[in-house]
Formats: sequence, structure tokens, C-alpha cells
Amino acid sequence: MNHTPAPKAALHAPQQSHNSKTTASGVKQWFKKQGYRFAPWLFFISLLILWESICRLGHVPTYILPSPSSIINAFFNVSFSRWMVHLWATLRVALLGFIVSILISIPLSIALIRSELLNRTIYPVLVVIQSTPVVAVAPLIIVLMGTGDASRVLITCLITFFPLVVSTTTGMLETPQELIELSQSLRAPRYRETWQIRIPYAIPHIFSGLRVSITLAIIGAVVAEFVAAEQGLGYFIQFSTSFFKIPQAFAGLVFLSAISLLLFKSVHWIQAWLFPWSLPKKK
Amino acid sequence: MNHTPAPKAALHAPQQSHNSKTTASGVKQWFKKQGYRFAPWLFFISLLILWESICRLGHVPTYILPSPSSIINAFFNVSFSRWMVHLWATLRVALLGFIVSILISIPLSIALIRSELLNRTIYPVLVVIQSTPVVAVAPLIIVLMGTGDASRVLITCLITFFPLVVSTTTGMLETPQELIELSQSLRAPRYRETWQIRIPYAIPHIFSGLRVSITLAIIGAVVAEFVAAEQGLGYFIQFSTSFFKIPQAFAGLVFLSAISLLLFKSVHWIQAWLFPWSLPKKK
Amino acid sequence: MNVMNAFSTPSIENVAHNDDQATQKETTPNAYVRMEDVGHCYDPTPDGPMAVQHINLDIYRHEFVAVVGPSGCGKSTLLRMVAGLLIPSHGEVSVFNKPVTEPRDDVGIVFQKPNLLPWLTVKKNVLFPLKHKYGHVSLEDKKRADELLTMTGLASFADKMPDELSGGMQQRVGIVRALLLNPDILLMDEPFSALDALTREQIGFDLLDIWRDHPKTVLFITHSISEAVLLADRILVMSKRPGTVLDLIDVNLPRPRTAKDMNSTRFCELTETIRGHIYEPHSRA
Amino acid sequence: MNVMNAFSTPSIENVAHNDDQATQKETTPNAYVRMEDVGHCYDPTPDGPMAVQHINLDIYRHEFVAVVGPSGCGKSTLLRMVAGLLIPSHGEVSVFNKPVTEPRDDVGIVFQKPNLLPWLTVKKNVLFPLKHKYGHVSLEDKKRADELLTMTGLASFADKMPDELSGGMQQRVGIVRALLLNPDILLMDEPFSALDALTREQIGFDLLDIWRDHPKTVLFITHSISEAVLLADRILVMSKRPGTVLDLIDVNLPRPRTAKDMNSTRFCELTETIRGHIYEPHSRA
Amino acid sequence: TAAMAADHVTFQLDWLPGGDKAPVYVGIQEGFFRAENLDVKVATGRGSTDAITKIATGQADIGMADIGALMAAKAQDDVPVSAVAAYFTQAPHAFFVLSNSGIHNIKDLAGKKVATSPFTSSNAFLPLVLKQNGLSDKDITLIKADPGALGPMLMTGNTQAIIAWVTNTALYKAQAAQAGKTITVLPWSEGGLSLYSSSIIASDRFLSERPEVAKRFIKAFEKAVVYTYAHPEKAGEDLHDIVPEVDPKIAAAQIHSIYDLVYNKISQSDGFGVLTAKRLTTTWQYVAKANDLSPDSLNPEKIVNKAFMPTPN
Ligand SMILES: Nc1ncnc2c1ncn2[C@@H]1O[C@H](COP(=O)(O)OP(=O)(O)OP(=O)(O)O)[C@@H](O)[C@H]1O
Ligand SMILES: Nc1ncnc2c1ncn2[C@@H]1O[C@H](COP(=O)(O)OP(=O)(O)OP(=O)(O)O)[C@@H](O)[C@H]1O
Ligand SMILES: [Mg+2]
Ligand SMILES: [Mg+2]
Repeated sequence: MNHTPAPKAALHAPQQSHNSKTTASGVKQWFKKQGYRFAPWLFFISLLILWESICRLGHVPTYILPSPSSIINAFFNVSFSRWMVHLWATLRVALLGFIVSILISIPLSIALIRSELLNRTIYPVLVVIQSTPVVAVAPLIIVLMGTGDASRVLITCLITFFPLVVSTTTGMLETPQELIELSQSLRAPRYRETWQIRIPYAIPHIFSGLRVSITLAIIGAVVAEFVAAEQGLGYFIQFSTSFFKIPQAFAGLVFLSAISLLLFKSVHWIQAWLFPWSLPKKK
Repeated sequence: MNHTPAPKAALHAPQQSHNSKTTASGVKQWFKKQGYRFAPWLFFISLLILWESICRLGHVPTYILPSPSSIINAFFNVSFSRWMVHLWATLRVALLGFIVSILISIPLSIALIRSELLNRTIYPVLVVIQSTPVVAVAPLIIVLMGTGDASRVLITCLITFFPLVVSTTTGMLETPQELIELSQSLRAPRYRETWQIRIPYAIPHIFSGLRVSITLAIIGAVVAEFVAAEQGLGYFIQFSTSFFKIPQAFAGLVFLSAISLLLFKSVHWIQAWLFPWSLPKKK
Repeated sequence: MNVMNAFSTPSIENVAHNDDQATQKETTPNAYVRMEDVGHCYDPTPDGPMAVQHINLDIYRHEFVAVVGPSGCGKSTLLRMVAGLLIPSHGEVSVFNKPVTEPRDDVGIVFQKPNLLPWLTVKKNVLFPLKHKYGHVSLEDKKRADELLTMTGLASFADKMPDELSGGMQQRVGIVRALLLNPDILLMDEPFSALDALTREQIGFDLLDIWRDHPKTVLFITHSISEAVLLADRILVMSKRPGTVLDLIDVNLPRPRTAKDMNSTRFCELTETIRGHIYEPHSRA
Repeated sequence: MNVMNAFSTPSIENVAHNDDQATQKETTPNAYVRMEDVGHCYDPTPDGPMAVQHINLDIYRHEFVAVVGPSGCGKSTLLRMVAGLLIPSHGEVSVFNKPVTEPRDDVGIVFQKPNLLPWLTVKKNVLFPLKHKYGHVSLEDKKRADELLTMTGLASFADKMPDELSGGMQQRVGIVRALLLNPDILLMDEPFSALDALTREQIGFDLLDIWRDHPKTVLFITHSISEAVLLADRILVMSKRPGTVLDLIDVNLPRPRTAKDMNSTRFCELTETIRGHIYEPHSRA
Repeated sequence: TAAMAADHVTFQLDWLPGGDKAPVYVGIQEGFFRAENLDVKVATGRGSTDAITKIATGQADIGMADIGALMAAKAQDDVPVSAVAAYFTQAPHAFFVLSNSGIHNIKDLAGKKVATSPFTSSNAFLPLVLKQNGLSDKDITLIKADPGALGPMLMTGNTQAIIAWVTNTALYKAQAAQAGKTITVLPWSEGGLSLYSSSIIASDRFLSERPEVAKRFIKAFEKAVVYTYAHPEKAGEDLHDIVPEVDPKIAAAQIHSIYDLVYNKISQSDGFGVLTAKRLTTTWQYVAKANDLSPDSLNPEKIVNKAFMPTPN
């Protein structure tokens, strides 16, 4: 039998080297980790510095590209409460539109998967809706839904739902045949096949769609504010632009980007929280 | 040994029934197939009839929702050559923008996958770009690229690239660990791991992204025409709208939808042609 | 466990009279699963190659039939046709005189690949068919799941995810999943192939115990001849692709069987016969 | 094929002197693959359970070592550590005195699952490692691929897609893929588990022929004790999880071996010894 | 001389082609530019700010935009763009109401719903015009919606009044006719708002580098304006010839309806195209107030390059 422990000396030597290795590589690891943590910020700050220098040294006029300093300046010229009003208006519409489009897209995708007939008839309609510029149907929407949140949410939905439908249907169709056979061999009701096999299998696809949709939801809210609004960041940006307050418009853009990043990250967090298995494993 | 052929009588009887079954079910099959083929058209035609009746019976004014007949009418009021001019202008920009964004997105996604650092620094920038309303940066784009096709293609790219990046990275990250280990055990150059394993594996994801992107490319071209253009369907629609020629605007929309559908279908055809294995198997 | 029960398995008697399948066919109306000149061709073109052909086989209620044959001869295809997952392109499979035209819900399948759901823990994977079929799982089911997991040595892995298991463990999870359903027909496609000799033997005997206590019709594909002899009432020996019936062998060893039976002359005779078939020139090109 | 060559396989001599691995360790500088107190724990928490532990094993150049052990004892883990796909959390694996710290490119692996690329035909799958490693495949390679596919009975399936193959065929494709690479070290994880007895035996002997003509170091995981004895120079018997070395057995049967060797007394002795280990109480809880 | 290559000039519109933009097209079609050896290209725009930016960044040489927008731009940023001539000497902003609504003047709007598009410059002047008519912002309910939706909203009764430019009078009338209704226009210029509006602006670079070309262009443009308003129907045809999408009849109707913005008491007394210091100052006062800018932030006379202005009467 060879189940003999290694000789003591041999046991110590590698352990020591093992330890020292751990410490050395630990420090390295730590640096690497910190690097990863701060890299985005460092990158962001250098980008800002670059931007500022281009504007200053290149004498770039403000109406083409305002410098970060002028944007910050413009930022503080608007009162905090006004910012909050605009922010909330946009965030509200974007989130509502996003949620409504999830509520529409998932059942729609299921229907499209389950019926070849629906697939062939409804899908083209979806493509048409997706490619219709909102401005062209703005009068229709406003006459039907008024100039309130309802129209804006509808417009956001129209812009947001498509990536979700495409990725959900793709994901559900990609479900391995074996898992479908498992379900068939149980003669389970179709809705359970859908909910317990196809949908979980499609989760990575769905979240890929959600990531695209959430950023489109912001765009949708902004476009909706172009169509009808008294407040909101999109309104604010367009308004500032039309009065040539370009730094102020860019200050609005900064807010918009911040919400986008936050919501985009949130989608990831939700996936990591609810469906940790659906994320690729880190080595 | 039981490898005995079935008795002759038994052989005939089932064969006959088999045949008759095939014919009966063949007719049924044929009807079903024809149904599938014509369903979209039937649906489309009934939709048109419904629309026309709503407009006529509900006395919906043209400036809110023009009836199909008035749209057709408007359609023939514009000369064929003008339509072709606008169509080509939009199609050209949409396709160029789409192709350029594929050329950008795929290498970008690969870079994002291969470097955690890039991922952490560039990805937020991409989200910011994606969520920036084009109007806000229109002056910058015009200064950099002029008012010609170049800036329209750029705008189209800005709107199109994101879904592609998201779905390509998602797909590449979903590659099963086993296949990656296969590549690692060969110590193949990283670029081959990417091109021969990760990318093929991501094909269904990539095409899901392409399907979204191609419709966004149309939208992008239209938005770009809102920023600066003297022709194109987006310009035409906006122009018609500003003259309150709503049926004419809708005629433009019909064209826009037609290109969208065509391009959307083309993406599918290309997938079926180049990567037939990536499509889910039909039963 | 009540060892004496095993002899009363209804299948045994039936099988005893069934020496020549071909001539007896018309006189066995109580056949449970019946295959009549079954064949299948995956290729949709008219003259595509057959994967299996001319399979005539009657399996009686609560009989344990093993299938052996060269790789690629169509064993899995046969099993999928019995399950109704595949409709034969020739002939007909029927269960209780009703042709199988769609997936059956009275079968439990152990697939050749484990086919676990990657997003469920081992325990949830095992309970999945019940949840999926009936919408809920009872406490009783959960208890039985725990028992079966313990039996297969997986108790401490109940809360792991499938990708944290070794290949053999995944296979065992697949077996437990099918057993928990307690189906009328149990279809097992090389269920023990990734298991070591001891585990294999143990689970084999466990399976026999379960089969005795809850009689069911079993179709069991294996590459181990001794395993086939040890477990089955009858053994279907298939020829190389396109697979046909080469022989149908009655085992006729008394039950309950133990590891000691493997030294009996009858056992050696049978394994030799089957080995002979497999190594015979006509079984392979 | 030149049968007499088989005796000159360098490993045989080395193995003969290697009765007690532990005491000989320091005196075997020509060990090719060396595992020193290797252990691995998948759980990142400090006191997570070990999957394998205290593995000390030297494999000589061109030696054929088989590994047997209960399911889940860490055989695949061990193999992945030799391949450099997994860095042991304890101890060290080294090849030619160089520690393995990253995936090695001189290994060919037959994974426990076939792991074929679903978008490539069988032939392209088989050629994939060469294409992937070197960027191109020569005509020579293609010819060898055809030969190996014919040898494994897959010639007529060269242009099929993997999902059109049976389980055993897919496994054979995986074997051909690894053999075609002609690597220095061949790591095979239950390569024959989905094959029938005859195919299994044939491919086993084919493997021995290839190994004789193109000597390589082989680590071969199997659940078949007789297969291990028939093929290997030495057999590593592992205990149940956490896997440790239970025994390391010299086979010492003359080469070339044939099916007849299976009736020799030495063969029966060896299988009995291993069977004894496996069925011994300490090997399983 | 004819042998000399024509000078290229890009003319920037502040919106899409229409009757109000006819002169530049007339100049091309009727040969006024060719006579001055000019080769003029027209670029469409999407609002005054867009036009100013495009001229400032050198995408176009000369063009038209609201002078208020230029003042606001100059006040905040020293854009290298100057006004060179007046085009509309009156504000084009107006309320549009249905004729049967009982609203006859701006005062009648008290308590009514008024719809406007979100980003029109009219919104800035609205408080001023209301104030001049004894109202405040709180006396009306303001709704903001896409410009395309305003007409439908008025016709369907979603709103009692809309804010639009008189340049669109013909369009709204046509739309109302479709709905079997008629429209009354309440121009803000008659409600006490007195300022310059659409003007000819040019990039400083163009003016300093090619002054001769600029002079010739303005001369030809003036002739085109005169011709346009003298022959609206022909002007409509000319426009249609270059931009086939434009309906010549509608364009002609538009030209008729904005005649007063171009030819009025002010153009008569000051001379066509002339921007006077006094009216510039009043305009700036309005603009500064409307945009919440300090009145000292701009010397309104500084935005004009008088060297190119037509001679006053
Ligand atoms: N989906 C498929 N499409 C086309 N051919 C198939 C398909 N599945 C199986 N086949 C073919 O049918 C034949 C029988 O396959 P099957 O899987 O039934 O074999 P098997 O007896 O189970 O083999 P193994 O023991 O290797 O699992 C094989 O030759 C295979 O190539
Ligand atoms: N990715 C993983 N994460 C966590 N635990 C794992 C992982 N892979 C394997 N294990 C655990 O490590 C142990 C050894 O696994 P391994 O796959 O090496 O066993 P094996 O000897 O190959 O078994 P088998 O014969 O069943 O394939 C098992 O108990 C398993 O649960
Ligand atoms: Mg099989
Ligand atoms: Mg294993």
C-alpha cells in the first residue's frame, strides 16, 4: 500500500515555499485586485483630464464640446431640487416602460415560441413596430393617450420591447432537445415546460436582452420627452440645447449616463442575486 | 433466433394502412403547410381591412390615422424615382452603419472578453455612449464628420453597436468550460480559442444581437436624417409630417417597415445559409 | 426486505413459456409493450439508411428486459421509440394494444447522458419530474428522494449543483430521478456505465429490490453482459447497425439473485452464449 | 504491425523495480510525471472537504498507468491536475521536474464527456485539435484521421454532425481526436465506458498497438478491472472520497497481450487483488 | 465674366423647405444667383440653434435663423456668426384657435388649455405676450406635445388653442378644412410683441474671407425675396422644382400668409432688410428676459455686421 505520508522534511520544505509563494503572490494578487477596482475610476479621471486639455489647448468652442469644468459649472447653476425633478421624471418613465415591456415581452415570446402560426404572423408586426420612428406616430399616441406619463411609458415600451422578445425567443428555442424530451416524457402541461425548462434555460439570453433594453428604456424615456414633456432629463437637454446652453445640456447628459450605468449595473446585480448559476463562472 | 420477417399478409396490411394514412395526413399536412405559408399574408390583409374599416366607420380623421386607401393614394402621388432616391439614401446609411458596427463590435467584444481590465474600463463607456441621445452630440458629430454620409453612418453605428456587443460578450462568456479546457489543453493561441471556439459557440447569441441591431440600424439611419439630411425616408417622413401630409408620411413608413422586414429576414437567411447548425432543429 | 417476494414477480412465469418469440407472438395477448416489425430511419430521404429494422418484441407486464448490442446498433433509438419520443418510420410500437404516437407519461427514463438541469441542486433535480408533472412535491416524495439519494451514496451532495459532481455521481442522480417517479415502465439507457464495479453491483441489486417491491416493466440497455444476465428476465441481443434482433435469451435464474449467482453454471453458460453472439462474425462487419 | 516491439517499451523495466513507491521515491529521478503529496479541494472556504489528498505517484516515461476507484473518488480531478487544467490546492504535480502551473500542450485528453464541437462534422472534430494548435492540418493528418476513424468503425460517419451519432460513437470520436494529436502524455478518462464488450476490447488492443508504435505516457481511468489489468503496466487503486492511494499494483504480464491473457492465472490473481481492494470495507464507508 | 468659375455658397435653412424658405430656391431657379456668378447649395436644418451651429462650424456659409436665437448664442458663447440682414421684421408666433371657440383675442385665453411644442422659441416669449395682454402663466394651462400632434389636438378638442408660427397658417387651415372646421389666427405681433425674427446670418469667416461673394449673394437674395413675394405662385413652382416633395400650391399659400412678416410698416420705414439699433435693442430686451439672461451680457448691435446690410431708406 502506498498511502504513506510524505517524509517530514519533504513536507516542510514545500509548505514553506508554498507559504512564501502565497504571500508573494498574495501581494501581487492584492495589487491586481486593487488595480481592477480602481481601473475604471483611473480611466475615467484620465479621460476627463484628456477632455479638459483638448478643450483648453485646442480652443474647442463650447458649442461644439464644452469642457468638463464648464459642465461642472453649469451643473451647479441648476438647483438641486430642479435636478431631482428632471431625474425623477426620466427615471420613473424609463423604469415603468422597462417593467411594462418585460411584462409584455415575456408572455409574447412564450406565445411566439408555442405557436408557429403566431410566430409567422406576429413577428413581422413586431419588426414593423420596432422600426417605426416614434415621431411619425407621435400624433396618434398623443391623441390616444394624452400628453401624460401614459404616452411616455408607451413610447418607452415601443422602443424597449424588441430586444427582449428577440433574445427571449432565441434563448427558448436554443433549449437542448434532451431537456424538452425530458419534459415530454412526463407529459407535463406545456406551461410547465415553458416555465420550468425553457425560461430557465433562456435566462442568460433574457438577461442579455434586459441589458440592452434597460439602456434603450432610458433612450425611450428621453425620446418620449422630446415628444411630450414639461420635465425630465431629455426635455432638459433638448431645452438647454435649443437655447444654446450647451454646457448645461452636457450636465444633463452626465445625469443621464449616470442613471444608465446604474440601471445597467442593477440588471447585472439582479441576475447575480436571483440567478447566480446563469453567470459564467470566474476562474 | 427471432430475426424473422413479418408474414406476408401482415406485411401488406399495415403497408396499405400506412399508405392511406400518409395520404390523409398528407392532405392535412399540405393544408397546414399552405396555412403556415399564407397565414402572414392573410393576417396582414385582415389587419388592413380592419384598419380601413376603423378609419371609415369611426370617421378617424386622416391627420390622426390615415386609412390604408389614403396611404396607397399618397404613395402613388410621389414619383417612383423620388421613392427610390429616399429609399436608397436610407438603405445605404443603414447597411453601412450596420456593417461598420459589426466590424467594430466583434473585435471590441473579443477585447472585452479577453481583458478583465478593458471590460471594467470600456464597458461603462459603451453604456454611456449607448444612452447618450444623438441630438445632444449632434454638433460634435457634424464638426468631426461633416453633414454627409459619414456622420449619418456614425450615428447609425452609435445606435446599433450596443446590442451586438452585449450579445457577443454574453455568448462568448457562456461557452462551456469543457470546450475552453479543450483549447487550453492544446495551448492554442488565444485568438484561435476565440475564433474557433468562443465565436462559433456565441453564434446564436450573436445573431440574436444582429436581429436587434439590424432594426436599430434602420432607426439609426432615420435619426441621422433628422440631424442632417436632404433625402432619405426619415427625412421624407419628417418633411411630410411638417406639412401635415400624414398619409404621405405613412406611405414613407410603409417603405421603412418593408426594408426593416427585409433586412430582418435577411439576417435569418444569412444565419441559415452560413451557420445552419446554429438554428434550433425543427421537429 | 421481503426476499421471498421476488419469486412472485409475474413476469417470471410468462417468460418461461416464451421460448420462441416468433411462433408465440399471436398467442401472447397479454404482452405489455409490443413492437411489430419496428424500424427507424433518421434520414428523411426516401432510401436513407435504417438505424434499426425488423424489431419484433413483446415485453410482458413487469418483465425486466435487458438489451445488449454493439455501439450504434440502435438501442437508444429503440428506447426512445418505446418512450414515444420518436415515432418509428416503420412498424408500430404499442403499449397495452394502444399504439404509441406521442410521448408517454407512464415511463421513467434514465438517459444515456445525465441530462440534469444545471440550475437546480441535486435534490431539486431528483424531484424535478414530480414537480414538473404534478406541479408539487409531497413531503413523502422528499423523504423518498432522500432515501434514494442515501442509497446511491449521494446524501451529502443533495444541495450541490450538478456541475460540482463527478461523472458517475451525475449518472446516479439521473437514476434516482427516474426511480423516484415510480413509473409503470422504466427505460434505462446504460445507466451504470460511469460507475465503478462495486457501486454498479450495489445499485444493480438496489434496482432489483425496488423492482420487486414496486413491480414495473423495465427495458435496460447495458454493455455489461454479466450485468444483463444478473438483472434481466430476458436479454435482447442486437446485431450491428442496422440493428436487428439477433437473439432473445431467457435468463431463467432464480430470484432473488445475489453476487454468488455469478459463479453458477447457468450464469456462465448464458454469458458465454451472449459473448458468442457478440463475437460471432455476423454480428459485426 | 510489429508485435515484437511491444516488449521494448521502456516503461516495463522501470516498473519492475518499483514495488514500493514511497521508499523508492527519492531514487527515481527519471520519473516523468511526479505527484508529490497532491491534494485538491474545490471548496474555496478554508476547511472545505478535500476531493483527493496525499497522492504520491511517479509515472515513468512511456508507462501505461491505469486508475481505478469508486465513483467520485477524484480520478477525473487527478487527471485534470496532470493536464494542468486544475492547479492542486496542495502539493505539486511536475513533469520532467518542472512543476505544472498552467495547461500543458503535450497532453491529449479524452474527457469523460465526449465534448465534441456541435458545429463541426466528425472528421473536422477529430482534426480540430491539430487545426486549433497549429493552425492547419496536413494531408498526412487527414489520412491518419481516416485511418483512425476506420479503425474505430466510424469511417462512414466522417461527415455526420456529432448529434447524429450514438453515445458510444461520440465517445469513439473523442478517443480518435486525442490519439490523432499523438501527444507525449495521453490522459483518458473512462474512454471506453459507452462501448460494448467487443468494440471495447478491439479499441483497447488498438490503443496498445498505437502505444507500442508511438510510445507515450498514458494515464487511463477505467471502471473495468479486467481492462485495467489487460492494458496497464501499473494500476493505481484509489480509496473512496476523499480519494487517496489505496494500492499501486504492478501488472507484470508479458506484452504483447491478447484476449487469451485474460485466462492466465496472473491475470486472475491481479483482478482478484483489485476486486478485493474495492470490495474491502475500508474502501467504502 | 462667364469664363470664371462660379463661387460656391452653401445656404443653411433653419428648418425643412417650405414657403417661408422659398427665396433661396427662387434665387436659384430664376437665375438671380447665376447672374452674380454664384453657385448656391441649400442645406436643410432642424431649428435655429442647429442652423447657427452649422454655420458656426463652417458647414455652411450663410443662412437664416431666428435673430433671438443668435442673440442668446452670442450672449453665452462667442459664436463666430453675425446677422447681416433682416428677413421677418415681425414675430411669427401666434395662437391658433378654432373660429367657433369664442376666443377672439389673447385676453380670451384666460382659463383655457394651450398646447405648444416643447422646444419652440415661442415658449420663451409666451410669458411676455401674456403679460402684455394682462394675463400671467397661471391663467392658462400649458401642454407640451410634439409639433405634429398640435393640429390634431386642436381639431379633436384636446386643447382650445395652440401656439405655432404664422408660416404654418396655410397648413393648419387645410387641416381644419379636412375636419370641417375653420381656424382663427391671433398673431403675437398684433398682441404687442414687437421684435425681429428670422434673419439672414453668416459666418464671420465667410464675411471676412469672401466679402465680395457675400455682398453679391445678399444682393441676389434680396432680388429673390422681392420676386418671391411678388409672384408667390411662381415661387411655389420654383421651390417644387428643386424639392419635389413640396406642394407648390401650399407653398404659395404659405407665402401669402407671411407677407406681413416681410413687408410691413417696419420694412417700409427702415428699408427692406435693415436691422436698426433701436429695434435690435427691444428685441434683445425680450430675448434676455425670455431666456433669463442678464441684459448687460450682450450689446445687441455687436451681433450685426453692418457692412453687408442693405442701405436704409
Ligand atoms: N439524431 C440522429 N440523427 C441521425 N442519426 C442518428 C441520430 N441518432 C442516432 N442516429 C444513428 O442511429 C444509429 C443508432 O443510434 P443509437 O443512438 O440508437 O445507438 P445505440 O445502440 O444507442 O449506440 P450506443 O451504444 O453507442 O449508445 C446510429 O448509427 C446513429 O448514427
Ligand atoms: N467543479 C467541481 N466543483 C466542486 N466539486 C467538484 C467539482 N468537480 C468535482 N467535484 C467533487 O470532487 C470529487 C471528485 O470528483 P471527480 O470528478 O474527480 O471524481 P471521479 O473519480 O472522476 O468520479 P467518477 O468516476 O464518478 O467520474 C467529487 O466528490 C465531486 O463532488
Ligand atoms: Mg445509445
Ligand atoms: Mg470522473
